[in-house]
Amino acid sequence: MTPTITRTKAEPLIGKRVKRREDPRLITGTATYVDDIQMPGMHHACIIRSPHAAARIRGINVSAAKETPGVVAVFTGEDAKGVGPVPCGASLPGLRVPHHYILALDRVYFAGHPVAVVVATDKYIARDAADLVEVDYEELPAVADPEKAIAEGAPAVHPEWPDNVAFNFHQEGGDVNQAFAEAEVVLKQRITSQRLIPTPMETRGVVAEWKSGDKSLTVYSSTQIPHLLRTLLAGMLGLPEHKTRVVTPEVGGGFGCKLNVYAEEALMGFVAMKIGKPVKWIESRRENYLCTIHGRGHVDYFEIAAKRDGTILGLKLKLIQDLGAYHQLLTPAIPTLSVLMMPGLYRFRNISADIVGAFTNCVPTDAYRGAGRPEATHGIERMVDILAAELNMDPAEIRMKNFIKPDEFPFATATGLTYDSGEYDKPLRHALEVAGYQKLRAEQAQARTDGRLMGIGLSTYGEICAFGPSPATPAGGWESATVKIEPSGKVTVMTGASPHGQGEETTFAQIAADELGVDIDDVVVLHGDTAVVQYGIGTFGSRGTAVGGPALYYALQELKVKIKKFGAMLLDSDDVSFEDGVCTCNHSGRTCTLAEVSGAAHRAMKLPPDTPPGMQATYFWEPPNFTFPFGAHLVVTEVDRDTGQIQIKRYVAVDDCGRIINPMIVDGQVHGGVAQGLGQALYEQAVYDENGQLLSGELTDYAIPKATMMPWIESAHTETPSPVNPLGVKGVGEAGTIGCSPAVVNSVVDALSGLGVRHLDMPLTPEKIWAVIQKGGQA
Amino acid sequence: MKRQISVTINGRTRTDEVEPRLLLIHYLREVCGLTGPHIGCETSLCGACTVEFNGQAIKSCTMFAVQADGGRVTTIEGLASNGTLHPVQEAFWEEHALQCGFCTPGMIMAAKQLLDRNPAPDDPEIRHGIEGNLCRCTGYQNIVAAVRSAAAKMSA
Amino acid sequence: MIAQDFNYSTPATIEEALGLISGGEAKLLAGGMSLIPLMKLRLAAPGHVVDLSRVAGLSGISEAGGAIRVGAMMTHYEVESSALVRARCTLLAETAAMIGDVQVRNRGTMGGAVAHADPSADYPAALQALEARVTIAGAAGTRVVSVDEFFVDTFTTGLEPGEIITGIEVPVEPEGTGVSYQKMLQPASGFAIVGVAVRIRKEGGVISFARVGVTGLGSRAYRAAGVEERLAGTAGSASDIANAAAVIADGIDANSDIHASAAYRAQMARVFGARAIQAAVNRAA
Amino acid sequence: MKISGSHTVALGKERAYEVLQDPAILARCIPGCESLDRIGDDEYQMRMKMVLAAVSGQFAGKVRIADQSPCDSFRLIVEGSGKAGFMKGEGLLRLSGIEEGTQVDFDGDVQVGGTIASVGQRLIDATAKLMIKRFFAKLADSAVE
Repeated sequence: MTPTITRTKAEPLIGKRVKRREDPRLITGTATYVDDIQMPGMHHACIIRSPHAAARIRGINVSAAKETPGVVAVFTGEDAKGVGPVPCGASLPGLRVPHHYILALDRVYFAGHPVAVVVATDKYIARDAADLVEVDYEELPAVADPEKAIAEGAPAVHPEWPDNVAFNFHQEGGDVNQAFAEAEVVLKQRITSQRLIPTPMETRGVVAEWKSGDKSLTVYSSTQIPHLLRTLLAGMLGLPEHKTRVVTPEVGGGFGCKLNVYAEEALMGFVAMKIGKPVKWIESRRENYLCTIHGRGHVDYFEIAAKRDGTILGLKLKLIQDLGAYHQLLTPAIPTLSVLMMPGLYRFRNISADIVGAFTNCVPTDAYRGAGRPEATHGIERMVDILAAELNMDPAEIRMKNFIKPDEFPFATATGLTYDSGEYDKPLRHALEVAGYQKLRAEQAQARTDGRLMGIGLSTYGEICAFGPSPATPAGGWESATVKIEPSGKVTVMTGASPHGQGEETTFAQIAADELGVDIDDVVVLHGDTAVVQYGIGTFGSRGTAVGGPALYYALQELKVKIKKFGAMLLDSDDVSFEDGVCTCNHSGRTCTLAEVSGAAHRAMKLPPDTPPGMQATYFWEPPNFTFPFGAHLVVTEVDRDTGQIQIKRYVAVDDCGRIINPMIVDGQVHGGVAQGLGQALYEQAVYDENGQLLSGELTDYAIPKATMMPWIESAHTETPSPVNPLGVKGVGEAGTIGCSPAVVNSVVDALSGLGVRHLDMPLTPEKIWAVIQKGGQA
Repeated sequence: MKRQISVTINGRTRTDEVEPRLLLIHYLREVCGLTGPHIGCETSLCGACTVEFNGQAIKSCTMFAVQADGGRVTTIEGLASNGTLHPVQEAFWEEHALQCGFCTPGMIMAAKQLLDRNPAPDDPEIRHGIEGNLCRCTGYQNIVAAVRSAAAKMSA
Repeated sequence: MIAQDFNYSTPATIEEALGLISGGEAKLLAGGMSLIPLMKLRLAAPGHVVDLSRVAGLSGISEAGGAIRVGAMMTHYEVESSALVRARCTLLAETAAMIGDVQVRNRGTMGGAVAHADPSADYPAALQALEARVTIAGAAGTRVVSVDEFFVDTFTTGLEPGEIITGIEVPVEPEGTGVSYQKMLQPASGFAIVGVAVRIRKEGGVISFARVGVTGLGSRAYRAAGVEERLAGTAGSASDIANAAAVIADGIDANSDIHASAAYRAQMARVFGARAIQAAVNRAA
Repeated sequence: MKISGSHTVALGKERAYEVLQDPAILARCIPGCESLDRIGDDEYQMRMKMVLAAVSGQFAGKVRIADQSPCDSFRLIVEGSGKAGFMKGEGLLRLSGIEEGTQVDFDGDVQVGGTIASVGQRLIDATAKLMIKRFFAKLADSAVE
């Protein structure tokens, strides 16, 4: 079970298809996820949740549940009101932040709102007793649609703010009025990005263990942000941070929904402290759908101004964000990322955006793969296609015309960003070539003659990755790494990033192995335990490799300086080089190995001048900027006239994520990202009825793509190194998702353009397409 | 009322007293300590809990342990023999057919079932064969490639 | 997700099973593909579960007197892979292969699916087209009911309390019969938004026999008699088929949910109906 | 979810209007109704056990009759809740005399919440229709007595 590729001098590991080092435990079923944790005396919690989207709690009767043999405690909002609140980490001017108790106090705000918790010696007993808790609700009117919520006369989600407006946010750049005054063409379109349910295959789960002797709490949680969680949990529970430990075992997918601090994490801490025993709570899939954050939830009103030659002059946006009933960690910040991303890859500099954050009686929205950027990219890429159609221009041509040119970097955008580097036409040209664009257009013309509905859709997307410079990222945007060379010469890397499927145990080992010149088997990468790893920020926003990677790189550089000092001492030389794991005296040619160097540094019989013993370096790296990956996706579709069903005939993805450390892993990220983008484009939708009941409440009604629903993705790359970090990496976690949905929708709209279709909102369900065809193109 | 059951799991027979309502997945994970099969839904859709029962891939979240009395169960833990990975496991590693790994044990068991029944599936057959297993990370592309490559290796 | 506690029995004979359910409170467990998820969600909480898996006489697939008898406990996979069914009743084998997914087909049983009478299940469409008969054992003996009588309404069948389905009988397809089952999938659950099963025979270039079963559209799977009548005596041309499929939803109060409105479902029944008929016509000798 | 339909009752309009509001008859005809006790003017407390194939659930709730326009129309409001969730149905019933007796047209709204809403949405429509069908079928039997 050794990887096929190992490092040789001629062949660095960076850029190679190195098999993943995390896989052996995963393919043999020996990895440990939260639900796999067993502890002596462990108790189990079952949470009672509101069936109503809005209701007053008149009373809770827990006596029958408490009397059940095996039940050790039942807690309600009254018991836990001193804990919390569930934190919102984002700040905006004038932001209204409702107090978010970990258990509802006297009122519930969304269906699934936690109301009480039953704790028992086993989970079967806990579940049985949960049925005995009686909650007396007085149902109140609810509102589930963000536009209805901010309309006159809507029921108030929070009585203290009857307009349901959590915030208004305005941003502009350039002179948008001037741009629209000069425009020869102005086009408007309402574009929605529906509510999505992130659906990692592992739901959330928490095990909390209170050590009464130490007065310390250990929380095992399926999270993307162990250190931030520790800081915030300690605050919520009133514990000293250094006596709070968060351990992130194997995490079965996150996609943003585990970039959060949840009521249940604090609740389990609270329970463990109360009962003095370890307690476990594993979220059911239904709870996951009802209570873990959702993504997207946008209603966007776009206006684009252009010249008749296709030059884009400016863009206006009114964005209504469905926030749900509360702010989770980053809820209100997500739509502001959309505004940042509005210009896409295009040169225009006149922009105005207004966001209305609307409270609804639904579970909060927050970061889901792409977090704000897919919505914006979908908007601009749809508007560009709408403009191209209006002007009778080819969608590829209009894009080329408006791209920022390679010599314009660094490029300051109207939204205040500085794009790092790019050759935006390269992936597009590559995609057109791979797909055989001209030939496809000819096929399309023939198909039309034959009465078939074939479409070709493009999206050329940009992304903001590597979150991010600290001033732009709540709680800090740096990342950390520690490298230890053990006395035997083996290498331990500790990253503050917290990967959960991204493969950093492999990519970071590649970086360390290359820099230290050791075999990859001699490197191990640790993460996700606050008692083991130095403080870190976590894995989200395509930042793992793009911020955590450079931190590791710089830690390795520091260590190499020290290695050379000890090498010089051992070789009794004033001029040594360190390469391929060996220190060489440049005069004598004598060498010593890394193990010898590290052994000497640890035994410390003798030390180089001004050098402490040991062989360890820690680096906290603050990125000077975001990185800006980009790419082009091309999708060929055919629409079945009779049923409205869409078939993806070709999917070409050309992505530029900067320098590639492991092409196998990068492709995997693209595939998975595309699957989630395709899910949004065609299938997925969180459906609430008008009373706030989630109708797509299980996997039986919420369609994430299955193997039979995915096309073969023809994936290719261009590599434009980022100047922002020494590795030249940009990040790739969200690219596929961001590039996908507009390409698919553009393709289907293109297929139906002969009927006069100009726009369609996602998901493109067969019935929606069929209805449009029936009406001769009138959406 | 508890019942005694006797089940041969990964080649070893064991006897336990279980409540009739104990799900096979809970029995495997909590009584037998085999935490390879996972729980991803409660509606028999995600396939993360897939194990082999009497030679057939089944969703162990939709079966009570008492129903397995007298039967044979193979879990992901029982797939490798004497430290040698099963060709499907090997191919999943080789082709990067997993990311977070949560669906992987079930996915591998479903892929194994497919190849047991159809040693040379084409891509649509592979996709059809694993449609009862959801993966949210890979877009299935490398899983399809892995099953293809395992098929080639197994028939070689 | 955890079911409520229950008593569990594994009778060895039909008589024993009938005795156990005579009180009316016990619930029969076959493959469990519908019952167990409901129990886990606590939408079903039987106090007593009678597992039929060890009852003799509920398994096996055999042919006699021009009919194939499928034991109630035969799994979808056993039906789909049965050489006998594949050769002698292709429609049943093809329909079985389209139910759920591999793992569900390995456990789910024909008797269970029929007893559950899910209005979107696949089997009932084929069984209607096949004019299948359900054999039922009860305290008073055995009776045989046509599926048309058996499927009463949404989740409602002609099975009386205290009865057990022992098997399903379908006619052997005479040489030259053209069959097809076409289904529009609900993408999340895999259930049929609509599904249409067709069985056609031709004589002298003219359709002499047509049977059409529809699932997903109404409160139960039904025979589209109007379609059958319109097909009979035609050559099965595209326009004959369109003309026949046009009436497939007539008189049906179509279902509606977040995946498909009633009007769309009805139209898809026409479209998939026409496709199934066309495929069957193409295969009919 | 909007729901509407029409059923025929083999009774004269006046008698049908009476029967449809008679608690004893409602108790017999509402599917699964186990008890119906008067708690106010035209308001009753109800316990019911809904059984549909393998699904069964206990519900406790209320039945209310409002907006009476004698012999022509009235509004029926049914609500209940239990471990499986809650349901509410509200409908306007309009009566018109026809040859076979009385035609009852109803137009209403069905709302469900909790587990039954989030896992059973595809069946809400069909189940509601079935319950109404059962109600009128029972009514037809009761009316004969």
